[in-house]
Amino acid sequence: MVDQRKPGKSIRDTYVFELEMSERGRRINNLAECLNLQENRDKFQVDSDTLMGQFQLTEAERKLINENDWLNLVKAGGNIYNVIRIAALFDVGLYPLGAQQLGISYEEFLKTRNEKGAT
Amino acid sequence: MVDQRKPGKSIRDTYVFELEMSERGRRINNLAECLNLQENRDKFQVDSDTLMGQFQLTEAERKLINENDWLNLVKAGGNIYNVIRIAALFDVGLYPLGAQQLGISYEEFLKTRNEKGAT
Amino acid sequence: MAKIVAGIGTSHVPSIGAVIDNGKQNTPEWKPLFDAYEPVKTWLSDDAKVDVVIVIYNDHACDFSFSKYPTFAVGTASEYEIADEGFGVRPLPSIKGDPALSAHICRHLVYEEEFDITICRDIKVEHGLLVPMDLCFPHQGDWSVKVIPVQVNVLQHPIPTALRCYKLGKALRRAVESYDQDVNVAVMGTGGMSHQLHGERFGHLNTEFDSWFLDNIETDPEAICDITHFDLMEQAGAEAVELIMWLTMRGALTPNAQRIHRNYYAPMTTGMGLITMQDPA
Amino acid sequence: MAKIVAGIGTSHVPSIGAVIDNGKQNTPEWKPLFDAYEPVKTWLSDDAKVDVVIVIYNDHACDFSFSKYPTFAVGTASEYEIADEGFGVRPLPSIKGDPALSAHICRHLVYEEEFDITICRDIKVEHGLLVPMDLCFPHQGDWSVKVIPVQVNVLQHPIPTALRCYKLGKALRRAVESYDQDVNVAVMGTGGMSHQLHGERFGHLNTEFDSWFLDNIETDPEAICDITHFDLMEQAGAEAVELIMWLTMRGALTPNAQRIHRNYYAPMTTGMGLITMQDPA
Ligand SMILES: [Fe+3]
Ligand SMILES: [Fe+3]
Repeated sequence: MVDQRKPGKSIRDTYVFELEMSERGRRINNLAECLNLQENRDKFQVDSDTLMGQFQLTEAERKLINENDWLNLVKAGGNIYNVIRIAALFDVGLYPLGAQQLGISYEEFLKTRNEKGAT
Repeated sequence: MVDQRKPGKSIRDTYVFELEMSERGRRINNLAECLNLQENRDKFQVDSDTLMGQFQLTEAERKLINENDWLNLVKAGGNIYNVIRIAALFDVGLYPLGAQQLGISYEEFLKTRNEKGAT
Repeated sequence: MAKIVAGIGTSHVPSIGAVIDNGKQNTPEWKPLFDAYEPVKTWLSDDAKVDVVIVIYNDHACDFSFSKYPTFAVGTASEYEIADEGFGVRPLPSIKGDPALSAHICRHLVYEEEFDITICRDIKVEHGLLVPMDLCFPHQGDWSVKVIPVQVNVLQHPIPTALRCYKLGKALRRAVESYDQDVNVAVMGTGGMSHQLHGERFGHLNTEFDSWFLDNIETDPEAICDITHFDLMEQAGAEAVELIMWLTMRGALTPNAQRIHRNYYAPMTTGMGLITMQDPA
Repeated sequence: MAKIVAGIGTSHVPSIGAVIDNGKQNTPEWKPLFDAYEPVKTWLSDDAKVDVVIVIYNDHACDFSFSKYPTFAVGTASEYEIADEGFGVRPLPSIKGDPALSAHICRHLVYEEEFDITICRDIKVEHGLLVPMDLCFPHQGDWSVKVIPVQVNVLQHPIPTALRCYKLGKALRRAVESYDQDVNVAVMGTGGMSHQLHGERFGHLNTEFDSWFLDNIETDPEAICDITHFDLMEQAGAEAVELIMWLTMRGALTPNAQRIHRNYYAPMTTGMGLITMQDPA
């Protein structure tokens, strides 16, 4: 059996969703899961604080969401697919979300792509 | 590997909870699962038909429950632990439930036990 | 390094929880059962000095739904809530977990052992786990040990084979022995013994089978691994198939492990068995 | 008797679903992708005559919760609802299942193969399964084939090893071949290819790796089985670890299976690969 783990080694700029990350992000991920219902997306739009309270999000976690700080939401344990789901509530799609994580503008990001029309 | 299956063979008076039983009993089992919340047990006591309706129980399934026909509820795909949970709503405990499945009175059943005080 | 210091096989009959909550342990009907666990409690705390218990148990359609039903599920939480099984929540302190050891076990099972576990961030624990804890470990305010819950499908067939459960025990032993903290681990296999709760065969008991099982779990567990679910259910009752979980405990010990305690009591509808074992020093 | 008539490896990029729903398949940016699937569709329906597809896919934190997260999950339903992934429900007919074949596969995997699957009475299916179905099978009113969903943990580490996924394919083949109905089965491995969606490495693409992978999935899958998750993620991006699911498809075919179609397109952030294979007649 190949050893999957490389203790002490890490991949640059990558936050592998390990069990410890999943535990740290439990509140963020629970919130995101509920967004698979339109009813809860509507609740978020009307009163996001109440919905975030239902899932016991900390002040720091709410701030990351309210400030659309996607990169730090990932670092706080938000699974990327859940962060995408939360970003959608702010009308932020995958590519703008990616550009923000890279720290560049959406336009700059598109320039790095092979077929920028395929969004 | 030992073959777990004995095609064509069955154990007398036993209804093994196979995948097909689980599928057949999905409505009964879904109802029973919700009874792990006090709130839903209260709902059942106030208006059992509405709660059973929420889980799309058929007329025949509702009849089995209303008539406390535990044996046929098992045969209809109710997992035994879920049937116990439903019977509790009618103040029917495990041993009376068992006696009824055996088709004898609770007193008769107790006579067959080693320490009938250990209920 | 962590090591396995004790193996326990015990029934998890739910009425035991009610007896404890109502303080009826000393009634003539229940005293024979509870008395048997007194030396076990002392042995586990004073001799084996258990820090963590891996509890092999099954949920009874309570916190695990047939909607998505795992073969083996392992908890990774720091705390496990007491479940409401449909009759209210028992007055027990919540169960403490050991997330670091849990995570190590999950990685070991998936990466090294080819066990395809379901990894559970959240489990509400019910009588399958709580009754054995009640019987074997004290709780004054809080529990004296941490727990790793390992939940097994013994309800919805296809359930794992007896042999697979035994192999899980061997894999858990290797997981524990590769953990770099000084932790004393007990492995507890729960459930059974002979009983059937459904159908016109309700109340079926087979004390002869239970006696054979208690003999063989000690001296020849591989003989039990050869039993089919069909034969186990036919002999000991459909719900007695839970006994395959004792094999996981036995697999976690060495073949020549020694028995320390043994008890058997069958007052009503379930054979209540107890065995404790330990590897030679 | 049932048999495996086709293997398909394909990416399942969610934007493809939106392109289809908006009828943009013929725009210059998307035509190269969709054109590649036209001969595949014809081949699957007219040559391979597929009745049932076993789709190896992953849910993206949609219908499966990190609360209890399975390594491998198999669906047993007669119908699978289209999930709302957080953006509304796509206008697709619900997916049809094959409960009898599903039950046979579950029994075979648990009893004969020591795969500890989570058995799912209910699954809502999302883009991981739907995009490959969209691309390979027509649906006018209803789908032309039945589906057995096999959901794999590629999100929360520890995830299964590449080798374990390959072995699952071999086990699925034996399951299919021991099924006593005349059913033509395709196995589809989905996900990848190179992509990373999170962190400051967003947008990482490695077309060289993707090309190596497409070569080897065809001719030397065991070389891929030797890759660690770490190396796969480092080379192809963290989310590219989905590619281990292609190995399940490959394991379900014989070693000397022949490639029929191959395509590759990487317009934005994900390498979109396609391969189809078939055992020699
Ligand atoms: Fe039990
Ligand atoms: Fe994906």
